[in-house]
Amino acid sequence: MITLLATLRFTLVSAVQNFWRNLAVSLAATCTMGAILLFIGGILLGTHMLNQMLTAEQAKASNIKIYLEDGVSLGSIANLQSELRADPRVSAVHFENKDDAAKEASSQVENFSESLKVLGSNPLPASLNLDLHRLADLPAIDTMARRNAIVQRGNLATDYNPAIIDKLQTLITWAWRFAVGFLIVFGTLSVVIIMISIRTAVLVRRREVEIMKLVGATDWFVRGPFILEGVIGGVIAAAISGTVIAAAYKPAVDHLRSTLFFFPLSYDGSYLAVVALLLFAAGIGLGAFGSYLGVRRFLTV
Amino acid sequence: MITLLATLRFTLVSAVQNFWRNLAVSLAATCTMGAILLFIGGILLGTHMLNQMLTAEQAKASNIKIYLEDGVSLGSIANLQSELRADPRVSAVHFENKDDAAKEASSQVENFSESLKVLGSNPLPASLNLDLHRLADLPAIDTMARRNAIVQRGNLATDYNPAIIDKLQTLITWAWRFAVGFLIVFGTLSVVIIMISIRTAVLVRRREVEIMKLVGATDWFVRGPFILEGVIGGVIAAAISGTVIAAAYKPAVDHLRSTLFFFPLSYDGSYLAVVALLLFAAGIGLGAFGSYLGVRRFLTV
Amino acid sequence: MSLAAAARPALAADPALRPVISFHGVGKTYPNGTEALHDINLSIFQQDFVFLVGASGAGKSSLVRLLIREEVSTSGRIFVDGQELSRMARRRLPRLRRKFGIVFQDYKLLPRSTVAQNVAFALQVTKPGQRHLREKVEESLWIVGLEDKVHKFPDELSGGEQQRVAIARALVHRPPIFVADEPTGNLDPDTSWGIVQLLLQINHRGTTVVMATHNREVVDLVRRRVVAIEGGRIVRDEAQGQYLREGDATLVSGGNR
Amino acid sequence: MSLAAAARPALAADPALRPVISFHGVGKTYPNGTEALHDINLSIFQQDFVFLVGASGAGKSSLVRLLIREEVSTSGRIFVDGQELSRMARRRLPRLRRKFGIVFQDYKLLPRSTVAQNVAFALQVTKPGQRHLREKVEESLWIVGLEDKVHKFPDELSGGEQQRVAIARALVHRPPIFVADEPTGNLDPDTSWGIVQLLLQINHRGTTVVMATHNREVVDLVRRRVVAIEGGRIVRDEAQGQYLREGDATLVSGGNR
Ligand SMILES: Nc1ncnc2c1ncn2[C@@H]1O[C@H](COP(=O)(O)OP(=O)(O)OP(=O)(O)O)[C@@H](O)[C@H]1O
Ligand SMILES: Nc1ncnc2c1ncn2[C@@H]1O[C@H](COP(=O)(O)OP(=O)(O)OP(=O)(O)O)[C@@H](O)[C@H]1O
Ligand SMILES: [Mg+2]
Ligand SMILES: [Mg+2]
Repeated sequence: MITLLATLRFTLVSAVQNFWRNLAVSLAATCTMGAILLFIGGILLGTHMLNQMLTAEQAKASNIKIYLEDGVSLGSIANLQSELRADPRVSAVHFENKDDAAKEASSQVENFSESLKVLGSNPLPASLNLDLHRLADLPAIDTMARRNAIVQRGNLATDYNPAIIDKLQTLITWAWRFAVGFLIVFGTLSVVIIMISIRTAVLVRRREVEIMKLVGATDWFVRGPFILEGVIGGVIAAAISGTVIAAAYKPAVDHLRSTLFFFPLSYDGSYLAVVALLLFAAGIGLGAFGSYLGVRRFLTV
Repeated sequence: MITLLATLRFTLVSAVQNFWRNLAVSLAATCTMGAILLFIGGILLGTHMLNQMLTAEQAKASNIKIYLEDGVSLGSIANLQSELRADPRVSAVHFENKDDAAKEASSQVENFSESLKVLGSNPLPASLNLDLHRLADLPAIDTMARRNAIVQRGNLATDYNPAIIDKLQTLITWAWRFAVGFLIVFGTLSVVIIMISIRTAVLVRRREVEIMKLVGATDWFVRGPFILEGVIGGVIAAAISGTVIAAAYKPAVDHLRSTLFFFPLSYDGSYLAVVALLLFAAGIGLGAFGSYLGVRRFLTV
Repeated sequence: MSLAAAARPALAADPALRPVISFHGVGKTYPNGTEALHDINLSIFQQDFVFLVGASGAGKSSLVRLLIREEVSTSGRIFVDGQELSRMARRRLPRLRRKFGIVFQDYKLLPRSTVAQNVAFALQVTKPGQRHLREKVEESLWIVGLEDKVHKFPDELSGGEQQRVAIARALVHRPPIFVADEPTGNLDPDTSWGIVQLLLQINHRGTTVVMATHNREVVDLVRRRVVAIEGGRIVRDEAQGQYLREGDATLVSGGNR
Repeated sequence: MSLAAAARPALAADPALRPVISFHGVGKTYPNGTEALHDINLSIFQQDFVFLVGASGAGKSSLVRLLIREEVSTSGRIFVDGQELSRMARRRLPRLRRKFGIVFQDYKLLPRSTVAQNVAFALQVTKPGQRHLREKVEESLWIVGLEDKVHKFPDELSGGEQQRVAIARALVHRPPIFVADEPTGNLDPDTSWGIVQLLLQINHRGTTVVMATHNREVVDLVRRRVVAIEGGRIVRDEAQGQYLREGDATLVSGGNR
């Protein structure tokens, strides 16, 4: 028991001392790690923002207009409307009658209202505007709508345009692939860089490790301080990068929102907490694992 | 002369030997540098692609439709047309008569052709469609067009919409700011990381530098091999990252173009050459400067 | 056969008198091809005081390195306290090394630890949980005359002071076997003599002492067992310092090696 | 005043007989507060052969370090070849150091260069563009008896072999002043004596030799000027080895420091 405590005390004291005495190298490793954690955190937050944006864009894009036959009863329209509302894939249903359609058309097309007056009657159909939860459900809803009797026949039954939807979905898939790929490449790279920098730092202490072993120290006695030192570095790195990210997140969101007002961003404090936790876990893990690998090869004496 | 040659030979031999004997540390520094150069190169190419895309989008967006009064003579239209063609800000002018306008409208608006038939006459105006070189010239062209007698009076003289144009321009400005900011942050970070890794590598040789100085070596005699070693590392790093980027560029462009066909990307070999040159310059510069800074502090013996 | 080596084999059956250290036909060839030791046979008993002598490059340090298993022999067998070294598992090495107090020829001090930390470290490693750590460290440093250098770093010490820190570190845990590789090379005659007196004392109290040395005066005056190595072979193993008398002739003739 | 120091001042006006090295009231206090040297006055003339003796920690190495300006004195003035060291510009240090051949107490070999490269390096630094580099290096290594270790690395050598590489490196450019700090600490008596014979030879040919040593035999047998340092002060400066006779008494009484 006393032995264990003494060893623990030795480990802690050595680790802190080594960190201080080797401040240049320690700070080098810590800074590298901090920079990498900063990037990882930044990417995590960035993908989160991207996710927010894409979700909102998807919601915007995933609506479909179902054109109704002229002269169907309001009751059957209400029936269809409530049926659609009950569908779990549909988030909102909005009825647009022929007058609304004409108003919208004249706001978009030059001289349309004049033409209408001349025409005497309104050729535009009434419609049900649906908002869906997921873009991917559009084709199914389209097929379903076409089967209903009160819906217009033929090509123009809905305004669903598979080509545009496909493009949008491709874009979203690609954005995600980019983010994930970037994260993987960068994560691997960061582990390598950290291992290298810690190994270089340990190289300086190679002689010390050998001496300790020759005097009779066990592997864990030698390793302990180094691993703890790595953990200290990792915690500092995580603290620094976490602080920077936390401090920068809100202003970034506010700024982006005010400047690029068409991006639907919001500040997500709970996600920030998750990111901070991840950073600390990554810092501790990387520091400890890197030190472990770094010392290992010199322990063979 | 013999002295100089002997010293140069010594420098070269030492540099290569040091690089080999210290392969672990040398490769660490080289890899770090290579990774950073890879990123810098990637960002350079990425911004270039972005630039291509934005330029194309700008070209697409920077057109204006000038609505003409009904019944003006073809001569005066041709006059205006040639006048606009002579303007250096305008890249193309295309005349659209009333029939073309009706055709376009009916392809966009449901039941429009029916309405037209009922109406008997075509209420849509003829127009001149202009493509401009730069988005920023739109307001000026708009103002100019409104002064011409054959152009329709009032709000509808052109289809120029300042709000949308502003949004697009904000987006472009922001995309550029992001790219440049990323480049600056990453560039600074990379210099720091390289300095740190080289300094750590030199730390291992601190004793050697001191011994050399005590035996009577001049600062440059000691520095020479280290700087050359840094340059060797830089060249290798540049070669690796350059090769990777060159190999990845064409497939990336092809792939992006085939998948995201609405992005107007093209393979730009001359820009790739510029990037490769920049990478080599950066590798040599970073390697030499980093080594210089790294050795400097140990030379005070 | 020398006196020392010849006197004991009959008693080897008695476990108390089994050699603490024994080499049986040991050879060592370094990876670069240098054959440092050939067919070394040597038995060292408890409370022995053995001088290892021989020219520069004879193989003294190599023998010491084999003993603490810093290097592994390429042939033959080495026993320490009845354990065969070449078959020992790596994880049991610490326990082996804790039996020794070792003064390395190049000292092997931790460069970034103070004198006190260097000594305390060895004590902590060999006797974890030891009480009165500080007192024991200070006593050990006082014995080698470095009580006023406790908080200095190795590179703030003179060559001889560093050597004495190495000696203090090897003594601090009162090891059963004390092995010193040229421990007086950077010490003036008076200080050297003090160290040797100290070793004689601990030997008297039961510690086995093996000391590689070039110090002719010491070998001559102490008059203990002398093992002479030449070109990696044991050429003499004698209980007393005949080495000196032969050497004298060479010294006066002053040959260039 | 000793014989050596007293004999010359009258001739100091003659530039040929101006001291090569002179210390005037030199003191050295290290940054950590240790006062290593006090009021050192010393003149060394061309072709002098001077032993620096003194207990461990007396200040011998500190004096050598001041001489090659590895350290700067904190008081007094030091002249080498008429140049004052403390006022010397940093960029002129290489030229100063090339005048010396130096054997450091801890050898200071380049760990990642072979024996031959270590020696060749010193020659290239001190005499750039030297011809027959390889021959000169090999000759120098042959003199110290290391012709068969040319392509080994320092950590593949025994302690004494490393020390001899350091000696070879210091000799290879035939320096006008040879300074050695305990150059025989890890050498057996025969090899030591060979080295001393070598130094006597080069001294005879005109080289000034300064040698810090604990080797009583050598000091006694060579019978040259002995400068004794104690606690950072010069306590004796004599032309012949009276040191030994006094020392003998101490050796026999064998005090613990
Ligand atoms: N690590 C090594 N690798 C290769 N050869 C070595 C190594 N260590 C020593 N040698 C060689 O082995 C031989 C014996 O060396 P050792 O160090 O045992 O000599 P020593 O008796 O201790 O000499 P010294 O008195 O000079 O210290 C020498 O020729 C030396 O060059
Ligand atoms: N770099 C240093 N920093 C601080 N103090 C030092 C330094 N080097 C030596 N000293 C101290 O200065 C004093 C003289 O040391 P020096 O190395 O000159 O002794 P020395 O005569 O060479 O001894 P030895 O025979 O043991 O080598 C000693 O007390 C030593 O502790
Ligand atoms: Mg040895
Ligand atoms: Mg000294």
